[in-house]
Amino acid sequence: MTEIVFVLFAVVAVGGAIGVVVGRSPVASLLSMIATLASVAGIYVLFEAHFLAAIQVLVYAGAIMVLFLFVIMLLNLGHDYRADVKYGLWYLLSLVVVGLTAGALLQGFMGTGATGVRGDGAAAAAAIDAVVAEKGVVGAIADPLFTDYVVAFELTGLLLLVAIVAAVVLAKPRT
Amino acid sequence: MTGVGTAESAMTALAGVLSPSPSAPGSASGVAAQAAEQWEPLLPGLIVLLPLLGFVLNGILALWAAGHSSAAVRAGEEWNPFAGPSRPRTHTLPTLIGPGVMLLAFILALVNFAGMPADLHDPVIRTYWSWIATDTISVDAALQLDQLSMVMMLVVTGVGFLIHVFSVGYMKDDQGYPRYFAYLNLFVFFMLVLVLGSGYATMFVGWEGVGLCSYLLIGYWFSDRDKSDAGKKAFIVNRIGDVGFLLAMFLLFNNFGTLDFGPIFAGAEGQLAVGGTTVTAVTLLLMLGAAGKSAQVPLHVWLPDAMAGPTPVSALIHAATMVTAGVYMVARSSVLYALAPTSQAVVAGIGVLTALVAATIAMQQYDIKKVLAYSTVSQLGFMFLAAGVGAFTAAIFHLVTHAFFKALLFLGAGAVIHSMHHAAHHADGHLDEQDMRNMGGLGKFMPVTCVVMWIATLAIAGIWPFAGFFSKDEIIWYTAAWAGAGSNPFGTLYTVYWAVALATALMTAFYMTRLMVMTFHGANRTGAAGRSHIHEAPRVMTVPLIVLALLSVFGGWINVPDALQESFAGLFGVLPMSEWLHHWLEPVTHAAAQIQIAGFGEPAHAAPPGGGEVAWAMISTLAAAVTVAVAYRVVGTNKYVPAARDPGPAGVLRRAVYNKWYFDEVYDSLVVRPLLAASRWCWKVIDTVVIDGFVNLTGSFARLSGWTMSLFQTGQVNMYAFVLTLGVLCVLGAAVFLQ
Amino acid sequence: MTNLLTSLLYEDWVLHALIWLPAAGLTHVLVSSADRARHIAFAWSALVFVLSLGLWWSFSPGDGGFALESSTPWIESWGVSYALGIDGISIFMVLLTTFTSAIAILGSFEYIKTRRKAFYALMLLLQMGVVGVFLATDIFLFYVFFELTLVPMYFIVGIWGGERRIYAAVKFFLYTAVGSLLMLVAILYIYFSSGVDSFAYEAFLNAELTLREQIWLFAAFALAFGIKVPVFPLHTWLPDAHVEAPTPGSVVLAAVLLKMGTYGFMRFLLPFFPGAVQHPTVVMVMLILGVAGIVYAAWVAAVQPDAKKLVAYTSVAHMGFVVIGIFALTLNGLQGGMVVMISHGISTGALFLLLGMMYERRHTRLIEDFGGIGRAAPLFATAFVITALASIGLPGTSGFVGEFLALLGTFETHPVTAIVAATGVVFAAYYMLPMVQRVLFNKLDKPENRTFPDLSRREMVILGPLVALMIWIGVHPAPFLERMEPSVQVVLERVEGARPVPGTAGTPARED
Amino acid sequence: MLTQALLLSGALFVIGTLGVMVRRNAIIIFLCIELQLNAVNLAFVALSRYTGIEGQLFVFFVMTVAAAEAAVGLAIIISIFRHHETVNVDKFNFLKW
Repeated sequence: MTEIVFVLFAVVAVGGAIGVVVGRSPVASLLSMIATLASVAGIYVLFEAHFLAAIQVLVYAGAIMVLFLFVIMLLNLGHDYRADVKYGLWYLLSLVVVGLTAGALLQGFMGTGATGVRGDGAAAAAAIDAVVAEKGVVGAIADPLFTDYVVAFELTGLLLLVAIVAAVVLAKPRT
Repeated sequence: MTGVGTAESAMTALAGVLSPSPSAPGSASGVAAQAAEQWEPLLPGLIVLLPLLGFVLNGILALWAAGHSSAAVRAGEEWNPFAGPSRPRTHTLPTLIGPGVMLLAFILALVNFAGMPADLHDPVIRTYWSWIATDTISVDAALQLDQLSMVMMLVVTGVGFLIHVFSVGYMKDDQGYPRYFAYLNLFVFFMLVLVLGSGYATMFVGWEGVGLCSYLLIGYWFSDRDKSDAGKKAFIVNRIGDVGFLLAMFLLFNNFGTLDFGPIFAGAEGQLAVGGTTVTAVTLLLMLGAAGKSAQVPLHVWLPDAMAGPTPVSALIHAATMVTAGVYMVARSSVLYALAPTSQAVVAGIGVLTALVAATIAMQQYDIKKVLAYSTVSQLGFMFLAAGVGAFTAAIFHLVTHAFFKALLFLGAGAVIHSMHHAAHHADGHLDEQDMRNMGGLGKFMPVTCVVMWIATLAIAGIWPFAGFFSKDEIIWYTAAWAGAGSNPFGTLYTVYWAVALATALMTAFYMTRLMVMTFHGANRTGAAGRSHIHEAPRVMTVPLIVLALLSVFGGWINVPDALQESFAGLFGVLPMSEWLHHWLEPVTHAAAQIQIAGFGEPAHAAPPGGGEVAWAMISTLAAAVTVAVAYRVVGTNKYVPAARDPGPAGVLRRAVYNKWYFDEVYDSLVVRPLLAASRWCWKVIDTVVIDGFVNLTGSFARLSGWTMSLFQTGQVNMYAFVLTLGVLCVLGAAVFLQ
Repeated sequence: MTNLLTSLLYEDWVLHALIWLPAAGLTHVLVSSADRARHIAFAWSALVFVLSLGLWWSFSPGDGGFALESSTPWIESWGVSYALGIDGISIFMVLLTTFTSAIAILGSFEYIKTRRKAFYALMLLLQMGVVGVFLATDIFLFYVFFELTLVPMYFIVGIWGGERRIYAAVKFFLYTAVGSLLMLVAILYIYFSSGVDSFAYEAFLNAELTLREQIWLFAAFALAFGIKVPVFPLHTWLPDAHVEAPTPGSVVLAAVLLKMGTYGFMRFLLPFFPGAVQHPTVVMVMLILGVAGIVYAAWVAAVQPDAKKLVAYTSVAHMGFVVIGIFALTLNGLQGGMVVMISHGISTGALFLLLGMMYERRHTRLIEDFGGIGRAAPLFATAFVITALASIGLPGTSGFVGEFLALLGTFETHPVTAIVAATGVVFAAYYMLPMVQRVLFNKLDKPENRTFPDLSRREMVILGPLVALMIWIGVHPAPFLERMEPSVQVVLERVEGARPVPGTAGTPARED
Repeated sequence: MLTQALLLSGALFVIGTLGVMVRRNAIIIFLCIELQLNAVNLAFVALSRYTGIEGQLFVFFVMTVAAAEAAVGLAIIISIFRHHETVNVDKFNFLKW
């Protein structure tokens, strides 16, 4: 059952991704992107990362993509698909490089795959599940976030603050 | 604090000079050491220190005076060296200090001379402080008094004093007066260090020091390009010789572990084989040094140019003292030379060749100082001939007499030039004040100068009973005597030397007479305008001339050969000091004489072809007299014209001689120009192209690679992504496929 | 004097003070106003110099090992410590550094007009670095200071230099960096391969190295120090750096920075790799390079139109004497090399100061733009002539003692080398005298030279001690020679393997 | 399932890369970068099942950074658009040497 769901989500995700790249207009790309994000969120659920799945949908697919959409609309961007995609030799070259990269990744994953991962899969999964059972989905993430990784967390907060200020400053028209 | 340290060491040095610590003279025999202890020289350090003191005081005055004249220069005044004393007070003190310290030094030297016991066998050494001392070498700042250095000290301080006095008059109008005396005093200081130094290293200090003073004094009128060129040339050529001296010192040090005279001469016979490579190399290298300092072929080229200096300087440095330092050094190293017959033959050969070459050139010069310069070179050649044939006493003897009569000749020429200079000031158009073609008939105007110079001329020509007769005759005779010595391997060569020396002696008589005639006799060629300003030199200049003239007459009597004593040459036994110098120098030279006799056998006393010593003495003085007479007639009948109208000598040979056998030209094209070209090539090609080219190439390579990479930086995000991915691909590929 | 110093506990703090006082001065300069920067910098450097002078009395040669040693762990896990010490070799280098730094700062008062705070801060930083180089007895610390000197010099040339200053600064930096990076590799190789767990000097002395290793490591060290010296043919950065550097930069560069190279030869190269140093080919190569430097640099110097470049090339020639003196591996040679180092620092430093004065007055360095200066400025001319004579090694000046001993020492073991090198004596006259003549002598035919001002009082204060030192060392070098002798002897005996270095169990080279 | 998830992550990543390379519209390039980030997030989440909860924490951080990046990036795009009336990246290549 899980495999079938996974394959479904995977197909949607890849299709969405391709849609982003070949989308005729920014809005089309954006919608494809939302599809991808949603299906990746679904896959998160399959990996028992419920909290992240929620965040993915709420923040990513919701907030950030809406922000993109606003910008696209604000700028009233385009219907100029021909000019938007670099065809010709460049496209071919990019395909070659990307294909080679894909091949290398494939080789890497197929060659080592899960067996290349250090650690005991079942034990780690069991440990996570135990923590989730004990503290709840949010608590399982929140606990290390506010203890071991609190400095990084705070720094991230600072980063966001800086980003907000920067965005305001940059986007504000010069008067 | 450093200043304190310097002052401290200066105080130590000063204290050392005033109360020196006596030290055992070398490792020589203890008996003689006792004899030496009996005699306590009087303040030998002060003799050396006095001229240095004069230098310091005059130097301060010179800087003070120069400050004033430079203010005038800055104010835009034209510099005229003979503008006369702008401030007479810059003259008073140097006049007192310069000759004053010399007089004191000379008196001290005389006192020491009087007190020196005749039987002093080992030199008295006074050590002041340890100069260069490491674990293996120890060079002391020490003075050594023995018979040889005593003679030299007397000549240097005595003749030096007279020339200082003469300078007071000669340099009267010069603005650099204090500077002149500062240099002159410094020169005497270094010269005394040279002759009194107790080892080769100490001697070398004086050796290079006098070279420095020579450089400064030749280029004394440094605003004149030619004059400062001449100074530079003198210094560089001298330094070529100095390299020889340095290397000789190194060789000696390697063999003896010391550079002091005492141990080296005492151990030389035991440690060095007769005619061995080491001793031959040492002596030849020393000869290179001597050739540089004493202007021997092929390093003689600087001395004629050195005439650019003030004439008293030429008299003191380039005739009487510094240039004879080479002879002194060879005589000092007599033991080493005696051990190296080959070197001796080379030294004598160089000497005789120099004598001949210089004499030929002197015969065709018009510049009065150039004639005297080449005459000096030639006479130095005689001294080296003497040293080369082992007649070290004769060499020193000729050195002494030459100091008298050549100083006299130069000072006389100085008086002439001084007078001509005034004439030139008033002459119509340019008048070369040193060109003899512009002179003639000066005897009428300058009788004293004329007479004393004739005395010097007769002395140098070797006419009995003047000083030069005895000394030159002794050299020529010794050459013949050693040529005929039983087992001299270079006997034939020595005979040739003897013949050439004899011929050269006659040439000397000729060119000196020519000089006298052209200058003082015949019709005057100065021109009417200038003629009225020719006058006799002031007394401050003529008195030293007269003193030197007396010395030129009687100076030779200190060493009348025994063989001649009872003949005409010794006034049939009247002269009391038969072979006095010979006996006086005996302690210094006898070791060499012993070695030489052991090697060559006794000198053949009747050796000169055709008779004994008396006969040859008569023949040579007669020949010289005849030459003087003939030259007087021949030159007197020549019609000379003033330099401005004279086309110069005609004929290939005459021109070659006039141009000094083209030595300068040959050096210029064989040494100077190639060296400059090589230097320029090194700079422009090796430094700039090869080395820097390589360096810049590496830099360019880095730049090129950077530029190539920067081509990817188009500013286009797509391109960046592409390159980035390419990089990722490389890393990933390497990680995946190359495991 | 000694009692006074002891009562001040002088020996406990002096070495640290010599390094950190310039740093304090640097801070002071940075917080002060630009107008007062030069006085403050001079005051600090003078203070350092006065403090360093006490070493002259407090240091006693002893057995030639380090005196006033102190060591504090710095990076313990690597075995790095802040270890200082002084011996008969470094004492003179330290004194030379403190002395010439103060003189150079005093000499820059009129020369430096822009960014004065930064300049004097960098000068003090440079002083700190150089003193550190000479005092460090920990290889890591030494390397840090060695590299530290690069930075201020780079900026001094690059900011206050002449027209081609950027080229010169970059060339100087890259040349030197190439060498010192290779040396770093060599240092790390010794550290890792020979199992020493410390960067202490003694630990490196004890490192066991095969002959083959020694030769390779020798090459790396020799390249680093050889570039600093500079040894022919690695010298081309020097003329450019000198020509472009401002006067005080040139003075410090010539007087002390070059000495770091030859000091490195004596301090590290010889004791660390005795096997390689005794290898005949290695010695031959170094001697040939030294002699080539003497003759070649003299030739090239002689045809330079730029007076400063000429003097820069003479530095190469002088340092050639040091190189042959060192690699002759005789006591006289090494001591002679030391004296040449001191003498060159003084005389060439003075020459650069004099050229700087000429430049301040006339804004040109071309020899042909001068002539007859002796008429207009007699005091200047006198100082110039004395300095030039000291530079070409006239007896009675410092140059002679050094060259004489170096040549003598070389002649003991390598006569042919010494013979060729001795011709450098002639070539010294060949390059120096024409320059002196064309600047000071000849006709005063250029109107702008007529108003050439003579030495000011400040300039006399600068040149006076230098001239006095030249003559002092020339006349009475014994205090210098006797202080350095035991330490030089230690180096020599280490090379000869006759005696282990005091306080350590020296290990002669293992043969392959 | 890990291998499949990683393959999917790789696929999303290369597709995103291709998008960055061939599109000119700055906003779409941005979207493609977000796509790449998501691909990495996916790998993190998948691996967290095998190595521990930290993988999920990293995803959290990546999302935050992505949000910040989106905010600043979009602001820049707006700013550029204001000056140049375009979001075509070929037109604004002024950040080069």
